[in-house]
Amino acid sequence: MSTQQQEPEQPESQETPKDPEMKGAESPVDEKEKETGEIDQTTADETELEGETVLIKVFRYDPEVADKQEPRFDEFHVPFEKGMTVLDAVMYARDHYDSSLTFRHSCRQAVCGSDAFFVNGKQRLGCKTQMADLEHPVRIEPLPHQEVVKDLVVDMDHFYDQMHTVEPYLQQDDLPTGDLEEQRQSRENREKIKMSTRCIWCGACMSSCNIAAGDNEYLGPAAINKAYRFAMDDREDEEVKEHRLRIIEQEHGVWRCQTQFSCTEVCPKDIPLTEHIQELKREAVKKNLKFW
Amino acid sequence: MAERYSSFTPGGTGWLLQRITAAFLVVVLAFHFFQLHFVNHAADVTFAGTQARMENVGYFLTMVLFLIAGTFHGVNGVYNALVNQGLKGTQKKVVLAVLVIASVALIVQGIYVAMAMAGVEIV
Amino acid sequence: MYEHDVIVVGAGGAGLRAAVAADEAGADVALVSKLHPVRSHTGAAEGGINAALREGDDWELHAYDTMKGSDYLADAPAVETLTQDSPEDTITLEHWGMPFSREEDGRVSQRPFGGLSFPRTTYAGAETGHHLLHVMYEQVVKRGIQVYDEWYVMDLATTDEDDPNERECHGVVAYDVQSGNVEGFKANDGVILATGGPGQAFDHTTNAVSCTGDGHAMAYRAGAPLEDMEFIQFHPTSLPSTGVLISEGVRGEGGILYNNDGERFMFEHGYANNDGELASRDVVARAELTEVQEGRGVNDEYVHLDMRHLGEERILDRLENILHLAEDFEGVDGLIEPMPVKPGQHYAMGGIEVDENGQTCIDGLYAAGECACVSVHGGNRLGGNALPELIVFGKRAGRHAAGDDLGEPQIRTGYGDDVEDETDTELPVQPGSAGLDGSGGVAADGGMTADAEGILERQVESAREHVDYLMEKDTGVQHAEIRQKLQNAMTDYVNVFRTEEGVKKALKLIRECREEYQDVYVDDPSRTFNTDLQQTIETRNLIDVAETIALGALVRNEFRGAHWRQENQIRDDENWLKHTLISWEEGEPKIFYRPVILEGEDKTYEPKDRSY
Amino acid sequence: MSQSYNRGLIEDFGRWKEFSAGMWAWIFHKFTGWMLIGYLFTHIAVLSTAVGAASGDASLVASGDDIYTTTIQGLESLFIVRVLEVGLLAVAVFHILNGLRLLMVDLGVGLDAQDKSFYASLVLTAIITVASVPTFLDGVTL
Ligand SMILES: Cc1cc2nc3c(=O)[nH]c(=O)nc-3n(C[C@H](O)[C@H](O)[C@H](O)COP(=O)(O)OP(=O)(O)OC[C@H]3O[C@@H](n4cnc5c(N)ncnc54)[C@H](O)[C@@H]3O)c2cc1C
Ligand code: HEM
Ligand code: SF4
Ligand code: F3S
Ligand code: FES
Repeated sequence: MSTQQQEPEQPESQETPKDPEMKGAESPVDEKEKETGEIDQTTADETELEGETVLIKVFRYDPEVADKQEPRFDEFHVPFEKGMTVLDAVMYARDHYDSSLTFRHSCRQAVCGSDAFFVNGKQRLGCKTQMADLEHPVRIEPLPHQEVVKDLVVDMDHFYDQMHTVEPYLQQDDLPTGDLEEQRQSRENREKIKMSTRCIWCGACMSSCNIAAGDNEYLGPAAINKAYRFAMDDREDEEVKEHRLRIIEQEHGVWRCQTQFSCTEVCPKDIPLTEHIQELKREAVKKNLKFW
Repeated sequence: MAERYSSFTPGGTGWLLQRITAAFLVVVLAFHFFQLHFVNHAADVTFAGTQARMENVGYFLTMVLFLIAGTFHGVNGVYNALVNQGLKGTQKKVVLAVLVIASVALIVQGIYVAMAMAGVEIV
Repeated sequence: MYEHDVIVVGAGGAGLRAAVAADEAGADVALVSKLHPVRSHTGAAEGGINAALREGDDWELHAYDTMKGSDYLADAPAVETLTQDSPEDTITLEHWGMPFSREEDGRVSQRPFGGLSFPRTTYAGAETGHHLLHVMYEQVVKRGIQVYDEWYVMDLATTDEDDPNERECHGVVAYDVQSGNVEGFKANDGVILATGGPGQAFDHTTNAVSCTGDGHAMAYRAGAPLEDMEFIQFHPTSLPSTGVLISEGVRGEGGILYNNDGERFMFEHGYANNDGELASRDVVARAELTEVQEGRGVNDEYVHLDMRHLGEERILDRLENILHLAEDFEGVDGLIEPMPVKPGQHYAMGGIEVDENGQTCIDGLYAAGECACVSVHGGNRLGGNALPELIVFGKRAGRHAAGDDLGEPQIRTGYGDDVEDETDTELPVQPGSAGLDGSGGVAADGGMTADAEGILERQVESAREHVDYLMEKDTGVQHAEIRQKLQNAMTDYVNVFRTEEGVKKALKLIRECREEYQDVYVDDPSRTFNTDLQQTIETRNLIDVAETIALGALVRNEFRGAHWRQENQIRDDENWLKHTLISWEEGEPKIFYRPVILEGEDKTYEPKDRSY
Repeated sequence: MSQSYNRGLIEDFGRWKEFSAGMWAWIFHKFTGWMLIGYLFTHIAVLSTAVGAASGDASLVASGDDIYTTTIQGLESLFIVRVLEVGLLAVAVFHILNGLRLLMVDLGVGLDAQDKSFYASLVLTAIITVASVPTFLDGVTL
């Protein structure tokens, strides 16, 4: 919020969607393809931007409102400030130009995972992406491969379902006796699972994966990573690990992954997702070999 | 949610065999290409030459294995690709059946050809 | 209408813990939260959880540190409960799989923290809160506890007896953010508020956008008093554009603060001649603000925190995450330029008045977490004491609501014979909604004695009308404008620096906001995911909460903990060893005081100088 | 309730400009894999003429005029077949190199360099293909 106190005299520059091409297009994305050449021409230089306005093109859609039922892009000119993030920009547009602009956001510090958007063709966290690092104008869309609820808000239920499928909780019944006795875990083991525990459920990875897009039942990188987090945790017994491997080697589990790496590339928490998936594949094979 | 997934574990074995055949194929395919395009120029291939090579049991067996591995690897790859694209239900079964028949036919025909090349009497 | 035994409002650390505890005690629980649980702000906590686990440490030392840190405004029974239960509840987290950092022997690691006499802050890397939140949500998934996520709770359904102590709470009214439907949630055994902090009352905060003090406002309007609201902790180093926290570690390693003239002001302007940058949080925060107010701030807004002289190697080794934070959220490279920082609102010590069992003076209404005030933090919270509060008191509230017997509480709640009325302070304006529409108060049952269901129905009706009204009105003021004005008023006048004159100005501005709010409207015509509507309702809550903060800051004329008053810059134990309580009576705030309990189980905590 | 808004097939494939190395590798690998299995079937079909040769006149075989030899040499004398062969080589070499890359990925080796190794397979494929053009086009005229 604090970014937005200055420059109140900014003229009401909200653009009505005037791109005639956009209107009635089967898909705005398609139209965008034709445009990209022109869109991505100007590259921003931080010093150049100081004191200027930047142009953002934001995807708009609302199933309830007549003129938003046909998806379109709205343009907003937002005064640039040093340090401005994509989230700051859309918040500014919402608070000053169009209060119906809708998106999820909360922490503003990359821990709540609410604001994964499709920014200039890549899944990114709005709050963690500097405007100055992007090509301008900046195109902001909801996450691909998920149903759009409204504007930048997508339906996350499917993602949550997949996360829940892998039984995401420690399963250990033999707890040390005595209330204050903790389970021991070696530093190495904690180090091993460290990266996998960082996931903030933003859904960027799932959205970037072509396989997940094609197969709705594919567990997806985030859920598999969640399974990895427990399967590799020494605090669980061997049988539980086997049980976990059985879950992830289902038809729509790890084998679906074609090592496209895009999940790893977009993950804002730098979790080596592909590596974790591959390791689970090997673990599953090893487990099966034992029984031959 | 969990019940959405079948309890048997397909894929794991297939996945492993795909890698094993791949590893084998790298070697043999490279050898094969080299043999028939660089050592012996493809344009100069004659039945007599082929026959001479095939009569060597080692070469014969290698080629048959090459064929089986290649067929498995290729057909399994195609099948996986289709399944990954969301093939399921009866369609999936039909595709699997067709692919299996095609591969068996290919392998049988291939072995038959190889035997002919090796000069083994075929009834 | 939905019906459950226990309804937990809010799914941050406190809410999740309460839900799990109530579930374990056999109740049918539901979590209702405006955010999906894992989005809650507990995930932002970095430091750790204080628990006396090791040889050489014990809960009594922890209690002593906490009392001292609170500047003797915490209630000893609450502090002792916290420190006694924290070890077991922390180990429970470990048993649930929380990935704590480990020692060589495989036990959980602990580290030293400001104000602690023993290194007892149990941590999981630099993301303790994230892990705590996720491990607790995992338990909720495991137990199959019903979660209504993205449901915004608007109001409580309480009876309307004249005396709040006799009221009962029967449920909540919430609307589904995705569809805009308003529905009632009936709670057979209890409602637990765990809605987190009110950070958004300030313009600049380390809190999330969702920290709007909804629970505070709902409980307040239902008649439960808010306690010690003037005690707000400000963190001296947050990034100016986003409020993201730059940890104390930078100064600990030798980072230096400079003003716009390149002066090392902590020394050169004599704010802390001994400790300089390492003086306590409130001292540094006040110093920074003075610099800015006296025209020596950078861009009239912030100061610089410079760590370049530490050398690239040392920075990369010890402060690497700081480099990322500055780069990602401020676009600044800490290796080649100083980082801009300014004080940011960080934590609210006060909250809804509850006893050790988490219960308010209203029967069936509980509160836990940052929105509650059992009073373990008093005038100042020690780092690492909020997370144990979530798990200890979240658990207790959950168990008690589900019917477990936790014994008689020693802390009293509500207006009673042990309180002292506020008499001397003159208010500059009429606070509260008196004269204005007082929507969203207690469900008036028109003199009839209605059953729980009837009360809930009526409250749902009034909430629906309220939403329809906001949606249908199509001219007026937008909430963003009012919110900004409110936030500016609080940041300008009720910040780390408080003067009688300033706070009075703030109260006037808050009054103006209240009046403007009468004309508020929602521009977005859609019922689907209408964040405009949600924020409009939140803004109303912020006005109520901000007003209690300002009122508290006005009446408490002393300097204690995080609260500083120009007119009386000493800790005034003679007059002020008491909690400030503000309750809402017929649209007007009523202010009264309750003495602090310094007598613990077997010792009394004598106020001592707070020097380290 | 939320209404589904289908952004269509282009959602998957129309964004090719935005694809990353891993996705391209996936697509190329698929493409080359299918080419190879297609070729395998054709190859065996062509080689089947050997059966004819073996059961035919032994003197033809001796003089190199049997059906197998003539078919193959006939094909080999066509410029277009030679070009296709170069194409096949390119396809096979890429599939092999990228296949090796995938095997490495499966073993968890060098994951950080996965994009570089993809580019390397492309470059190597190009070099090998170009270098073998003389051998492949040797002795054929348009
Ligand atoms: C940057 C930062 C660092 C911190 N570091 C530490 C630390 O190291 N150690 C420590 O002990 N403490 C720390 N704290 C403090 C501590 O993290 C918080 O006090 C604590 O997490 C608050 O938890 P909570 O459960 O009360 O609220 P939150 O986690 O904020 O959860 C609030 C919940 O209520 C819901 N909610 C709110 N309003 C409504 C409504 N109207 N309807 C429905 N649902 C609603 C939200 O959706 C959310 O789920 C830190 C705080 C911050 C900001
Ligand atoms: C006769 C030769 C070959 C044929 C016909 C062939 C065919 C195929 C086919 C059709 C696929 C499936 C691609 C897809 O759609 O996903 C495939 C996959 C694969 N091929 Fe080959 N291939 C051959 C040789 C090789 C060789 C020599 C290697 C060398 C390592 C190799 C490595 C792989 C790998 C690793 C995959 C799996 C990719 C994945 O799905 O993850 N192949 N192959
Ligand atoms: S794995 Fe990474 S990208 Fe995927 S949900 Fe978790 S944090 Fe987001
Ligand atoms: S993008 Fe998809 S294919 Fe695998 S490596 Fe990641 S899950
Ligand atoms: S707002 Fe929380 S992750 Fe961006």
